[in-house]
Amino acid sequence: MTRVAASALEALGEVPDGATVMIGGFGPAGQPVELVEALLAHGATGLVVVSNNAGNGDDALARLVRDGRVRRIVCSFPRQVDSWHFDAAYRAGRIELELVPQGNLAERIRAAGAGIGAFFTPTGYGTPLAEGKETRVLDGVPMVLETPIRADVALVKAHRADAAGNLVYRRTARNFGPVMATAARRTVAQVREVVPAGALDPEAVVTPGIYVEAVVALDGGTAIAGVGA
Amino acid sequence: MTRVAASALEALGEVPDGATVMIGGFGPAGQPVELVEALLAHGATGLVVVSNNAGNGDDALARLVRDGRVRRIVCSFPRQVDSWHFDAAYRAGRIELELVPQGNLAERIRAAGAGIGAFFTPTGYGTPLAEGKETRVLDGVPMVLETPIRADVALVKAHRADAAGNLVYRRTARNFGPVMATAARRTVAQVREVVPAGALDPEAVVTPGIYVEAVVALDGGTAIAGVGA
Amino acid sequence: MTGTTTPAGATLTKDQMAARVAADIPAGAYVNLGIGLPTLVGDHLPPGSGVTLHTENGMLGMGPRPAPDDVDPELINAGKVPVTELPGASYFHQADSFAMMRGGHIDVCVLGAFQVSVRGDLANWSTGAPDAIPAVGGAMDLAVGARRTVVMMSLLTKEGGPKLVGDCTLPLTGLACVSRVYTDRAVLDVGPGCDPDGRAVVVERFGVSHAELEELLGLALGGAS
Amino acid sequence: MTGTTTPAGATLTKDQMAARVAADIPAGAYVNLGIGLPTLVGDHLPPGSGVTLHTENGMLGMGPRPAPDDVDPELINAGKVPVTELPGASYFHQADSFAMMRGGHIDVCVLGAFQVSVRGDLANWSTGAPDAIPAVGGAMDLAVGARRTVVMMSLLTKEGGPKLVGDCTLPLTGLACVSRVYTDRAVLDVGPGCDPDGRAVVVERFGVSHAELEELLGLALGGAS
Repeated sequence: MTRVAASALEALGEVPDGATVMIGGFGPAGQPVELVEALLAHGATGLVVVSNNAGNGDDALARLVRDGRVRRIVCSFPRQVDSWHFDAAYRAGRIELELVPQGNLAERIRAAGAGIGAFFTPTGYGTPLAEGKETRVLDGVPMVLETPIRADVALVKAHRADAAGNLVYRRTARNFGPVMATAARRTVAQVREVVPAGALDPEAVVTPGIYVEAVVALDGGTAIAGVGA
Repeated sequence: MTRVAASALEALGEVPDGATVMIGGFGPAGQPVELVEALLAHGATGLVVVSNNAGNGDDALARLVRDGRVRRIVCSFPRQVDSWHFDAAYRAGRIELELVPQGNLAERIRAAGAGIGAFFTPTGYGTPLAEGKETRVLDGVPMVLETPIRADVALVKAHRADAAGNLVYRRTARNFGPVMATAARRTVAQVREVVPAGALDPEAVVTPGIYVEAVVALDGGTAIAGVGA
Repeated sequence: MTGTTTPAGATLTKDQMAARVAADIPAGAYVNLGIGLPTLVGDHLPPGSGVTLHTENGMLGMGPRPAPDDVDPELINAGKVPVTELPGASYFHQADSFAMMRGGHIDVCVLGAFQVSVRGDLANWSTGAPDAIPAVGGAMDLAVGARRTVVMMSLLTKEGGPKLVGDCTLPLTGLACVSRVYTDRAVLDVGPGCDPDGRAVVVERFGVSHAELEELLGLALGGAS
Repeated sequence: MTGTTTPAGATLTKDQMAARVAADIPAGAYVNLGIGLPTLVGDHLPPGSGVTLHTENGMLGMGPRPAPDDVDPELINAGKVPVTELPGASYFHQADSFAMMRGGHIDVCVLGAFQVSVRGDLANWSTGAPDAIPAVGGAMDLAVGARRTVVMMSLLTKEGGPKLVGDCTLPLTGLACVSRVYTDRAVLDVGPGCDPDGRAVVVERFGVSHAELEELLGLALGGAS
């Protein structure tokens, strides 16, 4: 059963030091901004973060990195024009980076959620990112063995939730949310609106409520073109 | 680009003898009845069929089996109260059976569509269905290595298509359609209605048109409770 | 988790067994009920329990059988029986549905069985008869995928032989996957860690003494009162 | 597939390169345009070509940049630039989006590059600079996932060195994955099977002779006219 929380901090719940935290979003789209702010306020440290990017400007993830609260980041694209805090921490050796091709990141997260122990993929074969990994030629194609990426908590942003925890997303803000929601012990979703159970089309649900431990409605702040009530 | 065909036979197109054909459906729900009828009329033989079941009563798949046109079937649940034709062919040694746990069937089909060369799963470990397969203990769990299942043609039934080949399904008739559509060289979908591109909600599309070679609108015959225009 | 109780009248009917299984399902749980006997459990979940039923053919939020006029051939459960859709339901395809099961997201899975071993091995897909037409369906995925897999079955075969055994003789569905067995004569815990001596442990008996159970099964059992 | 032509005036502008790439994209194809230079190709696809654009952050049916008033921060491409939605579009999550790419469903992928080797090896994610902040994104998935991967780049670096090389010296993105390279001075086929002698093969030249190309690249090239 999904909790409907009254604030981002209440939705976040307890996050132990050293926890692995997945953070949805691709660039600004789908970033659970207020939940990461809540994580900043919560105080957990020694975190492992799994996220496509490593923070922009002074956003909450960037401040977590700046403040030395992220021990390690698993990420496909840390470099941004404004990833100052990550860049500084990385150059100073204050943060460990596991650089993962974006498709491997998505598929390894899915594998964790789907109970797959490991899988072979051609992506990365023969490149520095596959160094030291087991390889095998399958059907004539050289492949690399990749393993699941799990988390203690996943923080995602969706468009709407219902009281059963079902989520629908909006446009390209969907990105990592649905796979991360399956791969964490607890998934917390911030949404624009929580509607009653039965108010979402069951055919259009993207993340079934079984994957969602808590939802919180936040107005979000960002104006979205063409989004009505 | 997806073809909008005028008949089931035109949608089916050319199926060479010896082809591997995926057939959607779980029990009666989602069975592409008219497309399998078209395959029967088409005449291709020596087929490998991938399908959850192996035909009921005198349905088209059962008749393909009866007439000796299916060399091999990859299937999770051939036994039905009315699977007479399969039962007879199997007992007479006229058909080869690869019995696959339903979750492995789905995941192996997905793997083919997703470019995964092989994957480890706990399902079936220590059972007769995993005999002879490679095993490995991962994170303390004994697992079996499973390989992709591909097809030359997938026949699926959806609810609606748009002119771009996007598909939406209906209730539990969704079942194998979306994964099979990704795993075949050509996917042919029978639907109740083809609507213009843009008439389906892009957030609710289940099978993107990229996976669909042809669609055909057929009224289907089965009365569906609660389905309006 | 009622602990060992004294014999209380007769063996259980199927509905009483289903009620006993239902009583152990936590409020708010996500549950998969296997085909056959376990489907009865759905009728005994108390209203307001917040239990959500999963059916592996692609749905969460499955409701009871429809009235005859509301039967929809596209809304069926894994046993191909018509069901209904509850508010908050969702549909998904086979790979997503089994990912949900295989990824450990279903809290409780209730399965039928031909045999369960004291180590929790399960045999429920094949009678092993040489002329049988095989069929496995989702059994192997369900057995090892859920957080907790329990079995609901008669204690004895029609011929009176035990179905809870030292070692399964029928083709296996999964190894060490069952943690509790609900039968008409007793509820027993099985599997790794349930007993330091490796026995099945009696949780509750119905119209039968501990000694009689051991006699029926030909096994030494833990949990003697 | 125009075959070798004679030099025709000057080297190509970026837009001319994009038009040249677009001219080779079959009608009805599903295409992914990498970030940077390749995104220009979208502007040169003829109306009615039926080409559908995929963006790996989770969309098929991507349209051009919106008018400033229609910018939606939740509708962006893989370069995080605002785009629009065309009729027939669909959205999907990252695993489904990369399954589409990695499963060989995208007909053509156009990527930028730092270096391409005559064997079709690609280096486009790292300059190898010791103090560089790394970033790979979807490059490695795109390189090996599409049915046909082509590269769009200037033939030479800013310093005048060749970007089409015998062996890549920068960290690799993928092995033997590129089949054609579109540059400002020539279009060349590369990769396994394009030439019995293992050379890159000149398809078309722009303002430069075959011998001059060989001289610029320091490579023997096939396709001399």
